[in-house]
Amino acid sequence: MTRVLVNGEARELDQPVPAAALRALGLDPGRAGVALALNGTVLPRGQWHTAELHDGDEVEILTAVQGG
Amino acid sequence: MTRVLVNGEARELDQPVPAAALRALGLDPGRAGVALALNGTVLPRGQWHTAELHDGDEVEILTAVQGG
Amino acid sequence: MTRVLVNGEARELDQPVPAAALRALGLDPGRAGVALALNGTVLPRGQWHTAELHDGDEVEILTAVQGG
Amino acid sequence: MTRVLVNGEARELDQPVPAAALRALGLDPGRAGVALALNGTVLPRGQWHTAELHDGDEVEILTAVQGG
Amino acid sequence: MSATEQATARGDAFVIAGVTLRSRLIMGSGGAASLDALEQALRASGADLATVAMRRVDPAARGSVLDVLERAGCRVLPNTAGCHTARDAVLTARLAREALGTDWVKLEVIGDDRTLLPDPVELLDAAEQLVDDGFTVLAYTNDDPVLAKRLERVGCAAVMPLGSPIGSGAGIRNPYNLRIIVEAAEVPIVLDAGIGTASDAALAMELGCDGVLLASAVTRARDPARMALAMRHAVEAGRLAGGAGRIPKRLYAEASSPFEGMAEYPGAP
Amino acid sequence: MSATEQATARGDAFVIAGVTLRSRLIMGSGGAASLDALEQALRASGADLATVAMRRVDPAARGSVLDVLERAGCRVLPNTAGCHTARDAVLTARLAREALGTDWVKLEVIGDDRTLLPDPVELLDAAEQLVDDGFTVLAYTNDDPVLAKRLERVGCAAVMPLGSPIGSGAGIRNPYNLRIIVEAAEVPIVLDAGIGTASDAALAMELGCDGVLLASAVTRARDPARMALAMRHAVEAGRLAGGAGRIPKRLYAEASSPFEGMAEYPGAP
Amino acid sequence: MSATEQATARGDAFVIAGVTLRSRLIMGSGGAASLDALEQALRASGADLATVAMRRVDPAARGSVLDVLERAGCRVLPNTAGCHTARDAVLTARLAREALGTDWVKLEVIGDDRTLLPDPVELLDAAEQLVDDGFTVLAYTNDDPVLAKRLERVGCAAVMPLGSPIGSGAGIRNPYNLRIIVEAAEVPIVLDAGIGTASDAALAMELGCDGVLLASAVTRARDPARMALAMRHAVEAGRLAGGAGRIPKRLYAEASSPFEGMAEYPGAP
Amino acid sequence: MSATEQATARGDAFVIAGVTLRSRLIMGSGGAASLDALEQALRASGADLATVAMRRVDPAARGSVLDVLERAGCRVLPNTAGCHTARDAVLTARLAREALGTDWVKLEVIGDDRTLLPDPVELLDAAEQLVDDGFTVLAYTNDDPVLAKRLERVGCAAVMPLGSPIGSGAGIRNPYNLRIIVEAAEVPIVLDAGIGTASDAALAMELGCDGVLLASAVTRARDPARMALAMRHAVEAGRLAGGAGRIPKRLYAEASSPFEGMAEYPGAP
Repeated sequence: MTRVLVNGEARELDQPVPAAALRALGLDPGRAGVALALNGTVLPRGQWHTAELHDGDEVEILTAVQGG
Repeated sequence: MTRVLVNGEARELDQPVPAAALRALGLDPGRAGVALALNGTVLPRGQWHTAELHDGDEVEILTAVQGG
Repeated sequence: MTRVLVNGEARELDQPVPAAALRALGLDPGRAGVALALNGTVLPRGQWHTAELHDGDEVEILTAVQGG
Repeated sequence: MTRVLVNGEARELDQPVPAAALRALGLDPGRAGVALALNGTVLPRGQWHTAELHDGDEVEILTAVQGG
Repeated sequence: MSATEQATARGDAFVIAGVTLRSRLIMGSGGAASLDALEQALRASGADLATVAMRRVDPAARGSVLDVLERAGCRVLPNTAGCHTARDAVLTARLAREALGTDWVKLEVIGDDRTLLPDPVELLDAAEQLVDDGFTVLAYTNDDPVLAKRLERVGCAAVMPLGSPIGSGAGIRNPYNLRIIVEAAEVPIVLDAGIGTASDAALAMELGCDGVLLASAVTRARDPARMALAMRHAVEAGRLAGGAGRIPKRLYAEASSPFEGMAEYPGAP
Repeated sequence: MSATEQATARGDAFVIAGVTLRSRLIMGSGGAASLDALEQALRASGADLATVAMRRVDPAARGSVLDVLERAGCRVLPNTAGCHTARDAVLTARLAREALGTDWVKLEVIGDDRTLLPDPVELLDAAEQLVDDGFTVLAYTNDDPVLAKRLERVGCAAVMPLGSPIGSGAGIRNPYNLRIIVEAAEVPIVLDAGIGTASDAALAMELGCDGVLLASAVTRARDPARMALAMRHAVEAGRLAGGAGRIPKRLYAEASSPFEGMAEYPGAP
Repeated sequence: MSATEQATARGDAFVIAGVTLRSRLIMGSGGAASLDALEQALRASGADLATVAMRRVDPAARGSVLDVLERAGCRVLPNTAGCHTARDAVLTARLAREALGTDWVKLEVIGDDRTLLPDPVELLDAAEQLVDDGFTVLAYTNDDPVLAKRLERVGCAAVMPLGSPIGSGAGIRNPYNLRIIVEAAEVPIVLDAGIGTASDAALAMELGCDGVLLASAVTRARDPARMALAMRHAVEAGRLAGGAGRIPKRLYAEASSPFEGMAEYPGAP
Repeated sequence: MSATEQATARGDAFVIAGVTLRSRLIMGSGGAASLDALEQALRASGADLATVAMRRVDPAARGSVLDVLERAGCRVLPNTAGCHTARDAVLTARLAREALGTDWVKLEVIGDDRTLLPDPVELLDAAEQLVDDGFTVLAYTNDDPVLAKRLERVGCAAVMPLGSPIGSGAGIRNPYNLRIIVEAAEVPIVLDAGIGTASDAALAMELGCDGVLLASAVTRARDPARMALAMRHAVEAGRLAGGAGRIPKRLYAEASSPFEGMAEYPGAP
């Protein structure tokens, strides 16, 4: 298990990849309209299944909401 | 000849009736959109051929123009 | 007794003169800074001991107060 | 002779020191209320007789005027 | 369905003396460079009521403002512009009724030639006489709430306070007085005089006026038809906004994006 | 032909970074009570560009603001609302580009939470970084003409000064600064923030702004769709009026009825 | 020599009906929490004229406003506050003359209790009657230039237009009307009613008013004596500034430091 | 005891960087027709601090502004007027310190020659450098509350926002921003630039400014000494009024004469 922060909450991921972080929130990693930052840097969608996560990593998964 | 003021100008009328004042200006007394005051009182169109004018009478013949 | 209205209140005066109306309010008729209207007309001070009041007369006694 | 710019004008100084630049303008180097920059840096009054000027140096001599 | 049609469908009719007007913009016809320019401006404005002045007939005049109004679909509203006394205004109104077959009149009684402000005493006197004589009186007045109420009480069909002097283009100099007039009114209030540009007209409607009457702002603009169209939109905008329940004014901000859900990026300074 | 179509036909297109927008009204999507209310307001507004904020995904959320924008025919304009540093704003913009497939961004870098006014130094820094990174930057800024010009110079596609603080509804507090910004601008100027009612929007356009961006004025009004329609008319009104050559403002009157031809009635006192 | 003395020495006297007043600030005496507070405020104001109202004598009342005015060096100016008809105002003025031995009167004829605005018809009628009866009439009026001129013509010694409703503290809502009134006036114009703070009073004087009359702004302030002193300075400031030939207003800047003689430092980027 | 003495006695001192100034009016010395005119204006103003600019020495110049300041009892406050970069402003400040023996400086860094508005980035940079170098920095700035707070945070001794562009005489274009700046400030706020007349200066003080700095309004008035005296009164008036607890602004009236005790005259219609 990899222990990371996903949107500010501690999560244990079954796989050390970003896609697992999405699934941990109940989201389909293929879902459109979502972006992901790993430790303060944008991680393009193409790397969501390949980038390696480590314990303590901070993952932010954002989408568009009403605003502005 | 009857000498009257029509719209501020001295005119000699061939007939002592309001209709003659209109004709003096080159206007058809049957023309719509025109009203006439005799000595400061409205004279209805029905009296334009019958009312009697006297020397010194003041006739005002008005119509609508751009304004306001 | 003469029954009059003094400043809107019914009063019985012992004498039928304006001075009595002032006394009825506890005021010295010689007091400065006061004016009196009898039935809607100013009554000069010189007549306060001589003018005759009748039942139903309306007396207003005014003075200066803070205002404006 | 040392050729410098004093307040934007070419001057030939008889001595290669800032005090000579003041004198070239007809000013007493002891005069109060004046400051001097040499090549864009403030030169304290204490060095006006000792600092060495070279050809092409730019001297600005400022004082207070009405303003602001 | 256009905005105007929608507004009407909402039961938002503009009624003066029992007559429903489609447009809340009333046009003055003065100041146009030509009858052609006037006609284009009237058409662009969408107005269905327009003022005319009564003047000595000019036998040499070509074209008629009345024909222009008819082609543009506007009822005629004669005014008493230029009159300085109740007597002259009443006589002028009667001549207009005789000439034009309408008992509607925009009553003006001027008290000063430099400001063209109304004389309150003469105005009230004329209004009372004309109402008694059966006229439907739309009274041009200053922005005094007391005079506005007195005009209403003598029976004016509409009270038409100014924003600023006729033709000044200075907009609404005292919106507070307008607000006070509107709050107390039991007849339609039409902002008459002073409009310079579209935002002035929108503001008048937002303040609660039932309509706007303007002339110079359109007829003397560089492009009268374009300004007329601007005014049409502006009156509609102001009417809609005035009834939409605007947000309050605040000194400070009120965020429009949510605070919740902000990301927190590591390593921030 | 609608007024908007007429305006466009006149070559009066609203172009940002090479993209022609049909409407000069840009909507913010924040503050609406529901997505339904938002959709109705967007449709009534006629806008074809609307902002969204970027926030942590909420798995429980139902409905998507993006679907609403699509149904209403609006392109999406992500913002960086809530960011206080250039760094956070740049990262947020990049995430938005990744998520939404657009390189347009409404750049906000806030310097104070009470006023939500921008921090000029961070804003300029972020703008420069984003332009270098290929973004089309529409920069929300205060009404400082110097900062506006510097934002233009670093390559912002549009500069968007405020009228007053976000959500304050206080209108345009300093129209002179706006005028100065507009006179010097070589990119589109969009009034962003502070609009409270229709006349504010009309005024912004009359001052020469190329467009208006607003959210709270519509979404938090009692009747958002009605206010949206009001704003649509107001922006059109202001645009038309601004180009129609308004009459000058005067202290005194300028008669709109002719002096010539006044009747003279005998017996006047 | 104080500023006031200097001003007077310059031939800048404030004269109403032949009486020279030392101060251009006239005080109303209403609204003070106590006669003591009133006295302190009057002293701090420097006023030498103050209004009183006429009311039914209250036998239980302690202290007299007349004594306070005398101690503070103020002449008494009775008003007709509360009167709604010419008849009542004329009677009240006559009672005041009888009671106080002065033929000066501040004429008020109210047309509406919510705004306390004057009724123009009744006001003019009362003014004419009182002038005929030998009174020195200082007429409280609205800001209508036509009514102001008519009041002057019937013989009022001073015309006193409002800035905004009595006690509203809203300042001068229509400075343009005041300017117009002042430009045409041939008797002293005193701004009466609406002043809220010192800058309002200064502005009134800058607009050309000859004096300012106020009450609530001072008597209902948290610190009446301090506000009275503020008003004294403000009236003096406005009077001086109004006569000093102010600079014009510009959209852009006009440097106050010279361009000539700027240093040029080498190596600038 | 003068009003100023009273104010000081109340513990109402005006202190910048530990120095107590007697007057809250700071004068700029630019724009006067002659040194004589300047001296009279400075004396009339009562100021004890006045700015000067630093320029290339002119050997032909007669008289010295420094002598004038000394005779008028004013400390000298050199400015950096005309500088467009932090570098030039810092160098100018250092030259002023060397020439005048003061570490006080009015910091100006201009971003645009037409408006003379400050460049926020360069200004902040210069302020930080000068504070680090031991200067007492009074920073001329725009009316942006965020920039004002940042200037305070880098250690400016006073923050001096403008009312409107230098020399424009346009007064305070955005009083809301000033209010926001004042509410958040922990150093003295001095309104600097834009004052046109006395009521502007009074308003600045009422908004809570600690002082006012002006030049053109006095030096370019037709009668500089008279305007200087006006400004002295105005600053005092505004300061007193700002602390006196003004009455609130209302839409409607609030009677200042009592309702109780009104006479009722018989026979009223």
